[in-house]
Amino acid sequence: MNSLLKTEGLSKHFGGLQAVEGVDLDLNEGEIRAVIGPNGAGKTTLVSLLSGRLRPSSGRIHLNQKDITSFSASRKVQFGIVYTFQVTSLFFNLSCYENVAIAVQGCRAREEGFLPRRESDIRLNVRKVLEQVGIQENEETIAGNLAYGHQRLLEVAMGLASRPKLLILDEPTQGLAESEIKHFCSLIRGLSDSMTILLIEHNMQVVLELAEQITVMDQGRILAEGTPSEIEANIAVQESYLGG
Amino acid sequence: MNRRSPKKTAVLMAGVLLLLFVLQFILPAYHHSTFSKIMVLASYAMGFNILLGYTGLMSLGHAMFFSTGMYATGISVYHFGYTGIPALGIGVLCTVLVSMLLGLVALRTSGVSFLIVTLMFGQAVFLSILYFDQFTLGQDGFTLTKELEPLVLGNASYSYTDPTFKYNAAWFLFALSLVITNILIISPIGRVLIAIRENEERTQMLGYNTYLYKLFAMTLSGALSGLAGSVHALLFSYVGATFAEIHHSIAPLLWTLLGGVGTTLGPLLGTGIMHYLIDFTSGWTSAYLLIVGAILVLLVIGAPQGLMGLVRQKRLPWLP
Amino acid sequence: MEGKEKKPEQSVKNKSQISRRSLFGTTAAVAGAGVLASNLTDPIVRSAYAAGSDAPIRIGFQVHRTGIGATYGKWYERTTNAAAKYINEHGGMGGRPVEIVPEDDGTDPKRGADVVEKFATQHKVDFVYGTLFSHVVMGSSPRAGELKIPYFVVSEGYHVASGALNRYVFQPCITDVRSQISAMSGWIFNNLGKKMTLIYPDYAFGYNHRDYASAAAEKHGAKISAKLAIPPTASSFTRYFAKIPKDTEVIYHVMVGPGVLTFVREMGEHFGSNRPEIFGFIDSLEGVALDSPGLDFLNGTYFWEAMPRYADGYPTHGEKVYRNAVGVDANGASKSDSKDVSTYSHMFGCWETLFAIKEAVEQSGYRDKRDYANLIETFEGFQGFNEGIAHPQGSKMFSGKSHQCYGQQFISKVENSKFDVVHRTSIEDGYYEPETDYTKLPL
Amino acid sequence: MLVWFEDNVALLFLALLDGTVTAFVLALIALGLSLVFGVMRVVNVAHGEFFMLGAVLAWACFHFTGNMPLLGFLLALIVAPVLVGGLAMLSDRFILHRIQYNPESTIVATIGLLYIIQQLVLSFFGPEARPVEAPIYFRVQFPWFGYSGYKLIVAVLSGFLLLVTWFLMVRSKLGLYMRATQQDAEIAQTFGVPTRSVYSKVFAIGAGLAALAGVLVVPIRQADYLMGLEPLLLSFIVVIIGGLGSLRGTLVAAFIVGISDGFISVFYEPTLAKMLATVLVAAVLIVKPTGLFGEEPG
Repeated sequence: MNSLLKTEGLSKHFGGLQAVEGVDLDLNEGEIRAVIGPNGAGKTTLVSLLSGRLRPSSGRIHLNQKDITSFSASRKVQFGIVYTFQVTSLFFNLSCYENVAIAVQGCRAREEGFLPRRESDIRLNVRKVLEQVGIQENEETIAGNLAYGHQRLLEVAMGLASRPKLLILDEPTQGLAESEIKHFCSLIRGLSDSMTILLIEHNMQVVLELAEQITVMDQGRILAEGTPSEIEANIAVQESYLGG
Repeated sequence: MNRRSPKKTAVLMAGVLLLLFVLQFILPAYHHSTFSKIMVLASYAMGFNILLGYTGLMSLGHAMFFSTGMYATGISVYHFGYTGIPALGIGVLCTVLVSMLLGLVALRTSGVSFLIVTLMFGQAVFLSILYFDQFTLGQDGFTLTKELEPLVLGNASYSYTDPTFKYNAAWFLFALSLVITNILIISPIGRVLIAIRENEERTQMLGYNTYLYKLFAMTLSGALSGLAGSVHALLFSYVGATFAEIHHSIAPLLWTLLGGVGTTLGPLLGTGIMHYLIDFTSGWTSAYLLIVGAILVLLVIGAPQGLMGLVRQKRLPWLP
Repeated sequence: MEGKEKKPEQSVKNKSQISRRSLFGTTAAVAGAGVLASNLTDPIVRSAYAAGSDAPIRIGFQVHRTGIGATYGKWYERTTNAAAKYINEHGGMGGRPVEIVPEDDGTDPKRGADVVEKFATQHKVDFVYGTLFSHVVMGSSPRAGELKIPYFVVSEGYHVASGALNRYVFQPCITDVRSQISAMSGWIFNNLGKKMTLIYPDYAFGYNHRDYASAAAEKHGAKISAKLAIPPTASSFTRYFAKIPKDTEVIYHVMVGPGVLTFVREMGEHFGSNRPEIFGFIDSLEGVALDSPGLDFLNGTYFWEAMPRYADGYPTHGEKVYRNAVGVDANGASKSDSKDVSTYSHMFGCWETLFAIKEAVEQSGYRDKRDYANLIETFEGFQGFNEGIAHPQGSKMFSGKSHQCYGQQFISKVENSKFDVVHRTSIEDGYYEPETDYTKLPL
Repeated sequence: MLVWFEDNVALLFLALLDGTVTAFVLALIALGLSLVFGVMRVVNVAHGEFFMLGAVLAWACFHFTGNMPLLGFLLALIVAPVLVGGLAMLSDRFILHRIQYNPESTIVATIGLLYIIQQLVLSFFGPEARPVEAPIYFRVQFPWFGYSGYKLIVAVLSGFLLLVTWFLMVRSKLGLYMRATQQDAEIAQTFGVPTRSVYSKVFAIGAGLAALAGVLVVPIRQADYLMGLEPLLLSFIVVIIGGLGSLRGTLVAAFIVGISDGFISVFYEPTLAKMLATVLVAAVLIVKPTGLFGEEPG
């Protein structure tokens, strides 16, 4: 398997606070990777660095062997790293259709080099993505009026519509009902053929069900890395996280 | 924007334009001339609305674009003897330059800083007009009555200040602005601008370089406002510093808010209502500052969406 | 009362007629006859000749009720109403009453143009009149020209005489800045000093002062040591005074706007007792009481007045009637409020302009809009106006070519916080050849 | 160089003197604006009108006391900030609070307030510029020129008021609340800070500071209803250069702007000085979009 994303000694500090410290991460194409760890472990900071919302204090990020450390967030999206927000961030005053259409349009512009001129091209893709996540009935609903679970799905739909190489999901199941989680897991599993997925998740059931590899973080550092079964067996991890 | 209806929109816009066109044969002299002015000023407000209504950027310095267009055109005619059309071109060119330059600096800031920065640069343009008085003739300004050659089209020649010509030129400018605005908002660029207005960070995280889009919006907005200023200079023959004052920057804000931010017809409605409101009330009170102030306060408290916004909310959800 | 009025007027007329003859020779004697004679006719008697319609003549009054010109606007309005009342009580204009239709222009050229429009097409007035601030005149006059409605301004700027405006704009009763300066410069250079520093507001009105004072200095062999333009936004002036060269013998200052008191006070603080001679334009102190705090410094300095504020400055019969009619006391303040000081050196222009309109209406036999051409040509034929109740500031000479008048000026010295007139110029002191000819423009 | 210095020593001294006085007054006016923004995230466009109201009230006090300058001045020092602060509290209560301090709405609302205040003053006070006598007046004669002693007093009093405000911020309970609210209004609220009333008080204090500046300045110039715009624009320049919300930045920037204004005005031209100040703003923004002492967002 080819390596998609590689970080070397990635660090970020805010003033005196070391949020992320010397992280070396290696993601392969097509894998589903979960990052776990207690609150304040630096997970969100790490993915913020990857997605360009924050600039690293030191260290490098490579995507397909290309150094993208200093790219802005929007450029990183153009190179295929797409982030979906931990705190749902949608265009709340616009319809679901518009929300996804904006993402589709951006994606098509990247792929074809110019903004699409025909709405019909966009409509086709929007409907496909909405169906994929299962909220096609809500096409005309204003995003702000959606149920919370559906908002999370819309968030994922916008991520998908960008056709990422690497999709970063920041606590996607937080606040979802049991049945919704199930639906979500099957959705994600279906995606792993076409993209790499980096998942930050607290719900261990989801992690164990989806992840092929798990990275455990604590106090800004990587504590352990391995398959779900390896991690489960790891006592250090149990102490700091699982055993609580 | 949510439930678009291109057909209804096209019919409505055509209807409004037709109505305005026909009105010139009906209106009595005073209102005929007032409507010409309102259409020019509404075009200015529409330029402003592209930035505020469709990109979510509130500028308090738009008079600088209006006056740049006005002065560039006016000076070309007054000092360099250009005729109307080339002078108009020079006006637009200058505004494009100015709005782009301002955008490059001001768009580095966001939120309220952007507001204050545009306000200050607007003031700087006003001061420059006073300072370079050998070209601008300072506070007094100048008139184009004698310098401006009539417009020759084929065999016919039109005086810019002839009422019929004035009305139709103003109508044409208004129609142009309306068409540009409507095309913009159904275009992919307009979709991105609206996305920026709604949630800029999210738009960035979908891979858009929002700075460039905002720069585009700023330039287009400035160009339209400047075009209105150029046309104003030609049709109304006067170029003066009053058009660069801060009050003239607040005016399109007021008109747009009243008519409906982010609606294509709002600026026209707001401009018209304000113009007539001040005109009527000036008969019995000179306290129109109070009227302006009270309307601003009441609008933000009671109806921030403005009149057309209310119509959209209550009756016509497809209204652009 | 009518009987008594005639005598003083007669004597003034003679004096002014002599001075006019000496300057203009036969032309004045011949062409001026009509104006002078008619001007002296008893208004009551004359009103009989214009029978016919007794619908009022409506005059749109563009007034600065708000904005920076509001102080002037207040007094312009009082003067205008007083003049209209007086005219109506004495037979109206050609037998028809005058109706003043005021509209606020906010001292803003934008609104000014709208107001002219409104007058012409909505109120359907006969004439538009009364504007003071030069940028409002500038902004409004194109509209007046396009609408072809006579527009009489009371603004003292040089813009009318410069030829920048159009055939419909007249400034018949207030001398323009250029003429004022030409009239007084000789006295200033001969009596106060030959090395002058100019301080003037940084806009067109100020540039007129700068340019014509410089020209006058050259003519009189005097020298301008420095020219200091002050922006209209300035609120502190100390920094400008530092630039006044040490060899300055006389400071020439003209300021308008709300900063003038500060200006004068800071000038006092800057120089202390060791000051050059100072000559200022009353514009700085229009509407301001001379005993305002901080103005003691002005004692011993000189001012131009177009019309003496204090009643003993120019005690003619016409001036008394005028002062009384407008409601101004002997100190130049409102009769009902002694703190409410008038803009005495400008507002007479409103009074006189209304009488000049009356003159033109009656001589041209004006009835309605269709007579505009006739009225304008009649007005352009005027040679001047004689001193009297209609023209209390003094006789005027009028140029039909430039649509501008020339009048006498006063120089007053501040003594005990009061103006004392020390010199009065003649009309010819301020005369210059008109540099434009509006009569050649189409009507 | 030395020759030039000797030739221009008078101008240099004047530039420094005038610049310093300007800087102190500017700091006092801008401080209110900055305080309000820092705590409430509200840009108060009517700030200049509060300054103007202070000046107008000073005139009223001067007249009420029968033209006794010192008594009127002392009365105005109490009356103006209290009345203007009260007005500010009312506008906070009935306008700003209702629109939930949304940044753009508050700007529009305060523009409305600006017009309303201007019109009321025009209607009840009139269009004239009205002079007020200085409470203490003397002339300081320097070797080259004379200068108003009262202006020096204004600088000292402004400095004193700046110190008082500083002390209030650091030592008082309200100051603590204000700083907490500035850091994070929601967290402050959960710790029991009554943010609602803190907002009202801050808005009143900001307005009161502007009004005090108006009282101090009015004997130097006069009171008129259009006098608010210029200090507003200068304050904006100051807070943008200094960094929105940073009090330290505001003070530093007031001195940069005030003194450079003094020098450029004296040696070149005041209009140029104002234009250059705007260019300076552009330069600062290009280098550091948040201003000299502004916090990085996020």
